[in-house]
Amino acid sequence: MPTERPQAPFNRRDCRVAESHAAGGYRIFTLIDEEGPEPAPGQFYMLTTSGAAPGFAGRPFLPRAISVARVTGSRGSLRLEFLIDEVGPGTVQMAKLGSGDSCGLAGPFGSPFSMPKELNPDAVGAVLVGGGIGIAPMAVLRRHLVSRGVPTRTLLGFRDQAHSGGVDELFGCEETRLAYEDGSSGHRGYVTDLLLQILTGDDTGGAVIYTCGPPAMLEAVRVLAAGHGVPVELALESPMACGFGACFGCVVPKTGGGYLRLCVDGPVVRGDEITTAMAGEAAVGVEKDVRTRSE
Amino acid sequence: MPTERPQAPFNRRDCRVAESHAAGGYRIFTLIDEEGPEPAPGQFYMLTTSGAAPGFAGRPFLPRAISVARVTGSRGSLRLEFLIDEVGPGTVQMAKLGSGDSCGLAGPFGSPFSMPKELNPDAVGAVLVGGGIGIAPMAVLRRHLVSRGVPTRTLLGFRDQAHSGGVDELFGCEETRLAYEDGSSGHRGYVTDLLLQILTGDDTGGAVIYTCGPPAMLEAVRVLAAGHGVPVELALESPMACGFGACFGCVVPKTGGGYLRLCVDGPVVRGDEITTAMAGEAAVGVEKDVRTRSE
Amino acid sequence: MNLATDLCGIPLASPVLNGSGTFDAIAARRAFGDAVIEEFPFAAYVSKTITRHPRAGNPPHRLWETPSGMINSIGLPNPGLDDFLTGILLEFTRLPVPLIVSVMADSAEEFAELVEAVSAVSGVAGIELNVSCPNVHSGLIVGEQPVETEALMKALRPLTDLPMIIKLTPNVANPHEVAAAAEAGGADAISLINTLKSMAIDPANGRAWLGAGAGGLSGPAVRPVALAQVRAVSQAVEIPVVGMGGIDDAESALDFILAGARVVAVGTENFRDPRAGINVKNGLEGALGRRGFASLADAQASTLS
Amino acid sequence: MNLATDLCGIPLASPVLNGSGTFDAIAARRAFGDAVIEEFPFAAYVSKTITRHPRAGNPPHRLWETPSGMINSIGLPNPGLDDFLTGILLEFTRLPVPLIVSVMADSAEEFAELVEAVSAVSGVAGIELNVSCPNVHSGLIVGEQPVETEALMKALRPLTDLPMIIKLTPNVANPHEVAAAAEAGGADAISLINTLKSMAIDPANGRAWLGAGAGGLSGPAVRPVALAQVRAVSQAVEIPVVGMGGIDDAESALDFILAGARVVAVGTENFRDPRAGINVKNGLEGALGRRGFASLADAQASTLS
Ligand SMILES: Cc1cc2nc3c(=O)[nH]c(=O)nc-3n(C[C@H](O)[C@H](O)[C@H](O)COP(=O)(O)OP(=O)(O)OC[C@H]3O[C@@H](n4cnc5c(N)ncnc54)[C@H](O)[C@@H]3O)c2cc1C
Ligand SMILES: Cc1cc2nc3c(=O)[nH]c(=O)nc-3n(C[C@H](O)[C@H](O)[C@H](O)COP(=O)(O)OP(=O)(O)OC[C@H]3O[C@@H](n4cnc5c(N)ncnc54)[C@H](O)[C@@H]3O)c2cc1C
Ligand SMILES: Cc1cc2nc3c(=O)[nH]c(=O)nc-3n(C[C@H](O)[C@H](O)[C@H](O)COP(=O)(O)O)c2cc1C
Ligand SMILES: Cc1cc2nc3c(=O)[nH]c(=O)nc-3n(C[C@H](O)[C@H](O)[C@H](O)COP(=O)(O)O)c2cc1C
Ligand code: FES
Ligand code: FES
Repeated sequence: MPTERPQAPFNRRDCRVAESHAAGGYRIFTLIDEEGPEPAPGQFYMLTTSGAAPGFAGRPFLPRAISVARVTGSRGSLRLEFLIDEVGPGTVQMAKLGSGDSCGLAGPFGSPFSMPKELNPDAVGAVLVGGGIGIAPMAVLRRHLVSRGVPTRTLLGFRDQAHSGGVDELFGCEETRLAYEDGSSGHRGYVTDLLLQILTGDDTGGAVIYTCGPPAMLEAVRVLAAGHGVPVELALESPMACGFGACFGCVVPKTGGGYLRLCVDGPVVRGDEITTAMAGEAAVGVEKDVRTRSE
Repeated sequence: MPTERPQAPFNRRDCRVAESHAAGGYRIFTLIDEEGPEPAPGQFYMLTTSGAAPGFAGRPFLPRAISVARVTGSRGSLRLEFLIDEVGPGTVQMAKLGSGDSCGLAGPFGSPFSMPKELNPDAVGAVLVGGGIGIAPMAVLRRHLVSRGVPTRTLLGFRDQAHSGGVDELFGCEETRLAYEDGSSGHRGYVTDLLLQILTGDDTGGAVIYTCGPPAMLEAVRVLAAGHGVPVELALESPMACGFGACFGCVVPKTGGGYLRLCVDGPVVRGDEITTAMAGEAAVGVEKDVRTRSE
Repeated sequence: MNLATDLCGIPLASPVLNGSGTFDAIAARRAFGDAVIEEFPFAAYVSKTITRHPRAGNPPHRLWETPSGMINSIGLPNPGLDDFLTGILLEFTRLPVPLIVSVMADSAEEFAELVEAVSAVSGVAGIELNVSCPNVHSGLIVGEQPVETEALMKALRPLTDLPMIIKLTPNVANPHEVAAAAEAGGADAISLINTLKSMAIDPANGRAWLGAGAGGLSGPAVRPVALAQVRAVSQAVEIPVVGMGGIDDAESALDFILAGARVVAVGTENFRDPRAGINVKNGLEGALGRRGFASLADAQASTLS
Repeated sequence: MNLATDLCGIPLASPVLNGSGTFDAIAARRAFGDAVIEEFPFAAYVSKTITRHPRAGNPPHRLWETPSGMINSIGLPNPGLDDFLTGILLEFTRLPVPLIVSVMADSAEEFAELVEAVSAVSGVAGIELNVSCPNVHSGLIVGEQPVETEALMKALRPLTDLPMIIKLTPNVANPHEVAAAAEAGGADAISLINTLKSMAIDPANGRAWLGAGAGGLSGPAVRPVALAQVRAVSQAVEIPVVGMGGIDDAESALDFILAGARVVAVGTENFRDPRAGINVKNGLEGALGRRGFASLADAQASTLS
């Protein structure tokens, strides 16, 4: 049961690109939203670029779900910063946008993170665990918690320098602990090593965990948290077509059977709402029958 | 039986856009072809832009046939100037290209114009009749004939200023006679009025007519020329998919039955090779059966 | 311009409906608030297909983006008839537009249960029969077989006074034969096209991407196929046709009307723009004018030469 | 990497063929000169379909561009069997790759004439039967009917020792049933897909754009449909499958092989790039590597889970 969620204007609106620049292996670009409400931490937008990407016949066709990484300004002239990892035609087209260009925006959508006390009445602090591009929602959440006086520790993990970026800009000088799998900086290894130290180290009675990142990392965090009886909220991903509950495409299996639509029931879910954070990979196991009915 | 036609390199090559600027209601843009031979007057290229045009889902998908309007430089660094009329997604994407961008190019393709003496042994001069965007091949041909000392008269017709452009640039100060249907400059009316004056006026025994423009104008020219027994070559248009004879899509009915593939048997045809220059419109009359075999 | 029309007796403020399963009015209200209700984007609301018993739907992945389209393999998740009747159906009946309930079953008996139950609820304006499904008795896909289709319609016709729209699958050689059979069986309208059987390969591991192995293609990529089927069907039947398949603007919507559809439905484009239905409706006046039609009725009456 | 393979006995330097009617080797030579022959873009050349008697083809318009694809309504223009035998066929036999001649007829008798005459010419490696056509006797589209298809194959099988590839239409509910019937009748290979029935409306006057009223859709837009049909067919037959439909690069070609095709054909993409066949072939090694295959044979052997 996530906290009150801001509602989106009923439209897809053209927003002006204020700025775009490379940030490590990623890119940060900023849209000016003159209409929408301030999004809550964990919410995302559906971004639409015009035209297809060179080399990708007729793609992107659908909008792309992107978490907001930082929000400044106020309603009427919100500055929305997005952290982009160029992995395919959608993000390639976004990365091409420069100051003055326009980009289609719908949202904010989805469920926000809960406040620590909503997850654990005795909560005294929060541990944020971000991985790769998944650090974006952690950045918004950290600012949100810190501004409300919640003691917050931030752990960020990356594969290597090429797959990291935006840390200094989005987390500033704040004390964050980094892990690089290739050891190029910070702890050599997984960010979950750092989490384990915390969980085993000090008293975790008053801790609450928030996390976003690649499925394998999320699953490790989910299992660690469960093992230590610490409440956790995860921001999940799945391929989305609409972002507002229309297509039923963005599902992950939910505890007790059935599925959650990540765009409306998520993307933020409690650890106990799901049985695995690696649902995407699930497809592989399943027995396939090529002649299914059409909808 | 058109003159020897230069052959195209066996490829679609990326060419650098040297320059692009508006010219009246049209646009002139210049590609540097570092590989192809110098095209003969009347030949065309297939141009491929990357990505779809905003507002046109998944289009352009096919390359677009474009006549060359002026050729400078020499093989290895040919400067090909194209005159573009923005009428749909393909030409919209071309018009977006700026200096330094790259554009896919295949060609030169198709049959060139014949020399006057090939059409009439007693030919002493040529009359060029261009309409709208169809002035492009007339510009190349005029330069070709003049440089070979062929007395050449040029008549150009346009609907209005919004549907004209490139005259000064492509035809220079050379004496050309203009007709605007809206009378905004030159003769008020059709360019064929000017042609009729010539055909009825002086002796036309030694004249040969070359023409390119909208179907209705071409048809009027074809009929006038036939009526006065003056040989005529027309550069026709039809929607094309490939430009090199692969798809059999670009046909116009030919005299005596059957069809000509405009990309290989044309685009330049003799007046007596076709029964009408308005084949495109033909489709409308024909009885349609929606359940045809697939190829 | 007055765009009002009707579909077998159901009055419509415009000829623009939604495709079943492409707009969840309740989820949309959660995301956008009451604005969705105040500016409801469609002239009638077609519910996502419901079945006799609850269905969880297919395992992920359920979506794949294709050139100018998408494949879906959703698997008809729905609460089942009983919960539908006591739950979301009541919310749907409060929408400001006529409600058409889409139903699917694996047997004539289950179809009958669904039709009778839904007909008993006041506020339901029509029923859409989704027949892209196998008959458990014959094993045949009903919508692929004129004989099965006519038999089903004949069995259901006596059970309701509501208009019955039959939604055809495009995965057949001759959709017009199935449409004619549906008409003979008592259908009040035909809607098409549903999605085209498709599949996708996971670029990472070369396996089938979709959890169910395959799915259905929709979006502008399929529009030329949909137009041809809408034309073939509308030439073969007297009853009105609901045309859909890749409609993404007023021009493409008008193409379907000129091909013989009385009204149109917007599906996949809703995902790209939640106001797609409104945009299509608002663009129709201009599109009609550009094609030289004085009114929607003129376009609906025009027969393609 | 060695990409050599074969198609029912026809040795191929790579698994990349052309789709019938999408590359005119003679016209290409006029446009590009001998370079086309020296770097011939396909491992085997499939001729445009020929018929017993000459055909002029359909009136214009014959082309319509669609989102990520195109509709063609060419109408099988060809010189007819007699002129074909004494004319372009001889030029085709001089190409540096095996020649597969595509034929279509409206009756088993005409098919027989075509098959026997073409088989008698040395330098022909195989025959492709284009069965997307009505049988003048039954009025049925042969390729839509398993029974008609099997009967035709049985009638033709004794007439030639050349491999016979049957080209299926995708405009059916169950292509795998037609494929199985063709195999039972003695077909050596199945090629699919042909184009999807489609139409387009003239934006200027609201009439049918294509001279013949309708045509067939091809290009990346249809790829998801082609992949599903190639998979369904290859699961239903033992004989090799030639997969095509929207292939525009090595990755999409490999998708077809993983779906069950032994070799692939490039069609519409040839129009966009005359070297499309070469590009697909050259990209295969990298694509195989990215998907973790040591060789083409491994990919051909892999069965999709
Ligand atoms: C709630 C949410 C928040 C997100 N936030 C961010 C963010 O802040 N920054 C960010 O960079 N990304 C974010 N993402 C991920 C982003 O939306 C996806 O990566 C998006 O698909 C990228 O699109 P693309 O076209 O660039 O890459 P795609 O081509 O979509 O490739 C991305 C992945 O999608 C799959 N894929 C490949 N081809 C297809 C296809 N044809 N159809 C469907 N799937 C395919 C593959 O697994 C591939 O690895 C978020 C996703 C969600 C759901
Ligand atoms: C030999 C030759 C030389 C040419 N030279 C020039 C030149 O020098 N400059 C120039 O500007 N143009 C030239 N053209 C014309 C140009 O190739 C076409 O206008 C081209 O189609 C424009 O593409 P577009 O996408 O901009 O417009 P399109 O969308 O292709 O619209 C152009 C026309 O095509 C038809 N059309 C509309 N939609 C479609 C569709 N989906 N599929 C098929 N047809 C459609 C309509 O009749 C429309 O008026 C030439 C054509 C040929 C054959
Ligand atoms: C995600 C998705 C879900 C769908 N669910 C249903 C459904 O439940 N019942 C149904 O009859 N059609 C369903 N359809 C088919 C659409 O209603 C429509 O017939 C088809 O998508 C073609 O239209 P379009 O191209 O505009 O989307 C669904 C389509 C999509 C894309
Ligand atoms: C312009 C055109 C002409 C075609 N002519 C034929 C033909 O003569 N015989 C045939 O069997 N298929 C013909 N086809 C179908 C192609 O061979 C191929 O099956 C189909 O286009 C799908 O492949 P693609 O999407 O790669 O083009 C033709 C296709 C096009 C686009
Ligand atoms: S993305 Fe469409 S329902 Fe979630
Ligand atoms: S454009 Fe393809 S044959 Fe002429």
